[in-house]
Amino acid sequence: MQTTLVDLLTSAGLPDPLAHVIRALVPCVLIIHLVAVGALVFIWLERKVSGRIQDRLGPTRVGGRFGWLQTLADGIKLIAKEDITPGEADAMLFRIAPYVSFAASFAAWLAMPFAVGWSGLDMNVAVFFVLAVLGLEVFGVILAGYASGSKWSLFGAMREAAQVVSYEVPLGLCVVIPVFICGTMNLTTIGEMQRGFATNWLIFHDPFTFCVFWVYITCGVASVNRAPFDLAEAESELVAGFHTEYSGLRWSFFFMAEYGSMLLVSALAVILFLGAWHGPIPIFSIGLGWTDAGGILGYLASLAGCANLILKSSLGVIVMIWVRWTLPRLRIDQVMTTCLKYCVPLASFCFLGALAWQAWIPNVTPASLPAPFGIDRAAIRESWVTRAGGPHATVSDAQLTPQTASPVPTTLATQSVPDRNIPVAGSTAPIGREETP
Amino acid sequence: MAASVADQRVIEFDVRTDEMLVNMGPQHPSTHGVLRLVLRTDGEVVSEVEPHLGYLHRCAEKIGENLTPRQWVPYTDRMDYLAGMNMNLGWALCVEKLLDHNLSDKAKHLRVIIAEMGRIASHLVGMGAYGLDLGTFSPFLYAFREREKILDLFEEACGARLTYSYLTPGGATADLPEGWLDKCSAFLDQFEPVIQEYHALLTTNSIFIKRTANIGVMDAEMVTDYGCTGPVLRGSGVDHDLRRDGEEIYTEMYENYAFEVVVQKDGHYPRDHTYPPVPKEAVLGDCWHRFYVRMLEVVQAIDLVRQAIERYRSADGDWGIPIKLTQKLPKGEVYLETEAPRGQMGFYLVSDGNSIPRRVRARSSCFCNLSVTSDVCRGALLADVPAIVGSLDVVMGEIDR
Amino acid sequence: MTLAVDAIAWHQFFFVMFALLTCGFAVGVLFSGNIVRMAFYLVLSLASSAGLFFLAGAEFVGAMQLMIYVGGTLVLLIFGVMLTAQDRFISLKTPAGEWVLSLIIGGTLLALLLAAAFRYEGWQQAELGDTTPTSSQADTTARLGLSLVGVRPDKLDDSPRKAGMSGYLFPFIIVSVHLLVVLVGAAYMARAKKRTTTTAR
Amino acid sequence: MTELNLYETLQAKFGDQIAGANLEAIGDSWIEVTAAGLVEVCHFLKHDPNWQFNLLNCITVVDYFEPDPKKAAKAGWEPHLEVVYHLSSTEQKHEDGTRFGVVLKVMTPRWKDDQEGQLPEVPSVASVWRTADWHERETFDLSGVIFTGHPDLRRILCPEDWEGHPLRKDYEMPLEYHGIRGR
Repeated sequence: MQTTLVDLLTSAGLPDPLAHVIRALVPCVLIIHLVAVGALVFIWLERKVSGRIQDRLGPTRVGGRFGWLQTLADGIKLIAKEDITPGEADAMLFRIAPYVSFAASFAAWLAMPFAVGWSGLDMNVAVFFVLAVLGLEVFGVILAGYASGSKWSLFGAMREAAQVVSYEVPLGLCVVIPVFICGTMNLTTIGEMQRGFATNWLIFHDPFTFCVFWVYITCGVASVNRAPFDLAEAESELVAGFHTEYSGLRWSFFFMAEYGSMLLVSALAVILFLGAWHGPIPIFSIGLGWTDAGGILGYLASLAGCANLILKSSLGVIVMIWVRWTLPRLRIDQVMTTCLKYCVPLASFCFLGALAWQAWIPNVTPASLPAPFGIDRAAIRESWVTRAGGPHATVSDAQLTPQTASPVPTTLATQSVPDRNIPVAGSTAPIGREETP
Repeated sequence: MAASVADQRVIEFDVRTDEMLVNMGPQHPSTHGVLRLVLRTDGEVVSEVEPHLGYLHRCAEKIGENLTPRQWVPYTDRMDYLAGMNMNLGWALCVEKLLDHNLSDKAKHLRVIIAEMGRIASHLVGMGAYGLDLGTFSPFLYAFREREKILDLFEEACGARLTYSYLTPGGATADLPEGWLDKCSAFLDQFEPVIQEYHALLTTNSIFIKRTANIGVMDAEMVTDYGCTGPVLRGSGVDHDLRRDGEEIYTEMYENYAFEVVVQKDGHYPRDHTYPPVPKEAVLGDCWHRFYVRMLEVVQAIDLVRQAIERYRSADGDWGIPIKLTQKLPKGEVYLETEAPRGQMGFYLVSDGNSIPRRVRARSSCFCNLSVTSDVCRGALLADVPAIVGSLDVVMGEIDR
Repeated sequence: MTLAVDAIAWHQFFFVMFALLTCGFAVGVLFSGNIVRMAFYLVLSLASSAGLFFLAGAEFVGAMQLMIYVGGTLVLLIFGVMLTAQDRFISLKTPAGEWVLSLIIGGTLLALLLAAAFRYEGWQQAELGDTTPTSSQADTTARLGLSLVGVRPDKLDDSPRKAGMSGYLFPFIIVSVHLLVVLVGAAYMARAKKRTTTTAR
Repeated sequence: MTELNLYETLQAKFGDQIAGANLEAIGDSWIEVTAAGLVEVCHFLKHDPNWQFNLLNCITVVDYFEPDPKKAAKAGWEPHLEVVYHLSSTEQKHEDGTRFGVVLKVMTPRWKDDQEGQLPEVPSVASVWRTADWHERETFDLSGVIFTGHPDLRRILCPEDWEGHPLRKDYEMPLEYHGIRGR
């Protein structure tokens, strides 16, 4: 029986409610650090990369050789700056808007796994939850634009809302394809399904997923308001769009929300298409065999997986920065036409294509490699139909859910993830709720 | 629980979108200067554009009525502050035409070198600023990196980087220093391949084409009717360039130079350099063509400077000693236009016999180019207005004088 | 050193918090004058009701509530509010007479609901003990997906011929077609009528 | 194609509307047109196939006025305003390809029937060239000449509520403008 964190704490003499609170706080603090430090690093990275693109150096002096403390200095300046509320503004909404925007972009991180078991809340509907919460971020922007009271911010807010709402459609379509290929919406399972060599990644699964990956990137960039789609703060026309009137800490919250959701979109892309925490060459799982050995080795393998994921999503963010500093901005109606006339049809065509591919050419990935969980995708699909169809289901419910390979409770192992029993393959467990220990 | 809105009749069934008077304030100060556009729009479609001028009005013409021509030279290069040299050249030629003062060949070739280098610098700013208007920041910095090298060369020649007062009536204030010509041709050699980068960055960039092709289209008749000149005129296919069909005193500077006017004649541009082809969406007279004419004029200017450098080396005579500060002007009047980077810059000098002229008038090219905005931007989208005004490449210093 | 109360019933604590938030903001919608604030309180109220769903372990329905209600309907609502509000902060005053009427109707409805609720014996003796959160790993989505597609997973052991048939496919299709018709109608009514553009001079 | 035969054709066509010319002046020669006939002459010059002056380069007003009486005596002309129109063509050129331009002048008294403050009036050519719209507004703004028939004559460079016309020789800078000290 795994010793959960709560038992550890209570055995150390802490009162039970305090232990629960601490257990809940651990993932939150870690995720806040990821988003905050991520924003800090990416703002510095953006200035460096844009400098390189424009044949100049970017910050070099603040805090050491490459000016890496520049963003911290900006942060402190922003905190020290006065938070002005314009006269005509609707004070209450004006103050709440940045927090709504930041909360939405931060909450989506709750469901993002960094390694098997390393996720805030290993939800069964993780992808759906992330998309739902991503949609909330547009509220912060609409309220900001509206409450600032100025004509310009209203323009910015209207454009932004129209764009983000219309880009959720193709985004949803693109995300559905990896979901039905892996048969589940649980990000950890999707990640685990891409174990093994790079050829096992979903992007190489079939030509349609490859094409839909690029459609996803375009829609992701558009729904996060970056690069050629950053209509909201089109300087030349609308001064600075919805956050013209903001200053100081409130403005930095919008900035953090933007970088947080930028990292989120690219992390989702990595998990869904680019083999989440698996490196191109599976050193840890097959080469050294650490992932399945428990204890410290399993922990190190998960750590390497987490580094893998963060590295890949940072590369995604760098590509977004690179695109931003080279391409001019699209007009609002061109943004809408790209969404409705190019992204949606393309995404739906790839959806049908992937569906057809999945139905007629299952299991193209080389069988030689140990498919994840010892069950290959075909088995999972049959289980859907056969189990539903009649009592003689071959694969029990429990097997469907992801096994945590490493039994040792890592700090992030969440209490809410029940201790899944690892049934011997093939044993039929009764249908319905599996017994909790 | 029916909430009673102030008056039921106010909200008619058909939701009436009332037009907003939106004030698109001063664009980036570094590029267009203090231009204010009042737009009447109902959200996205602009139904009326009204440019407001006069923020940079210094009444240089009134001051011209109290100074001798040579003293007024510094006022001319503060008009189009991005192409100071070409403004000085225009005023110098105007005074020389009145005085009937002809220059040695060497002075003429010196003026061609300086004027065409000024054109390159000015077009670089025009290109970079246009990128800014469309939202991309990098071309601006690439453009200024090259422009800085030209400003260094000008600083060596006349000591100033923006307001030169170098070409004065009678010639130039100083000869070109030693080794200046070699540095200049070295700059040109390394600059020519860089232009391909700008083409890749902007001209052939599909989003740039989407934002500029077939937008702000002006046919030849409308362009001449509004008095637009320079790249705006040639962008609409009118074959008119004062370096070839200008005044006698101006065209003899460019005599037996091999150069073709950059204008699209029956479908294609003069083609002795590798240029990107015209995209199929681009219509003659739209923003893209105006931008493309400027880019080709930079290449044309490079050729002119190279020819001028050889001629300057072998030419004889002095570099043009300026006329006396209080030179007596004959009674009479003279009007002369030169091909400045942004259009035809005209100077009108009326004198009644003493050294201070009776009236000095500067005809600004951007003044007429800007006057076309209210007609072109009617019905355009909000995001197209900066694209159209950016393609006219106006400088407020010259418009407001 | 254990606190006086040994274990805070987390489940109850969060349940009450979310319930209070939902009702609080719902009342906020009633009482606030400014129309934009009303819309914002509605957003918060529905979001906290989504929290209730998550608390009950039904993540799929919770995410659905977030995405469809808060992310979809309320974005349109706020769009509508912003587009039509003549002067930005139009404030709606409800006269006193209508307060009384609404209180009466609301009161009767509440009384009715409460009476019906407490007659259901399941709630009479809700013992405090059952505080373990329902496992969030029950594969809620698979069963929901199947029933939407027309297979009834909970009726699998019926007679073989009818095993698992008569899912919710038919009603689901009817509802979506109905929604499509409504949307097309709304788009048609709101189409921009050709206005003669005012010639400038 | 020279100024001479242009002057002759104009005289033949318009007779007394053309009030004279100075073809041998130092610098540019000009043709004087009466205010009444200005619009027809301009219309003819623009639309006539063998002249085609389709570019109105610039409109200027030169103020012939000498403040101190001593110099005024020997100035040789009595005070008046000259409205100067510079035209050129993108089609027609001289034989040697150089610019073929013409200068039209309209002489007007400094003040309308000599009352101080009544601005002189000249018919507007905005109907012929649309560029005249802004040029005439600027000339009105700086030199104080009213162009009758102009679609929207108001100040373009100076602020709307500015008094006086700066380019007049007898112009006095106001002491203060909205609290800003003038002199």
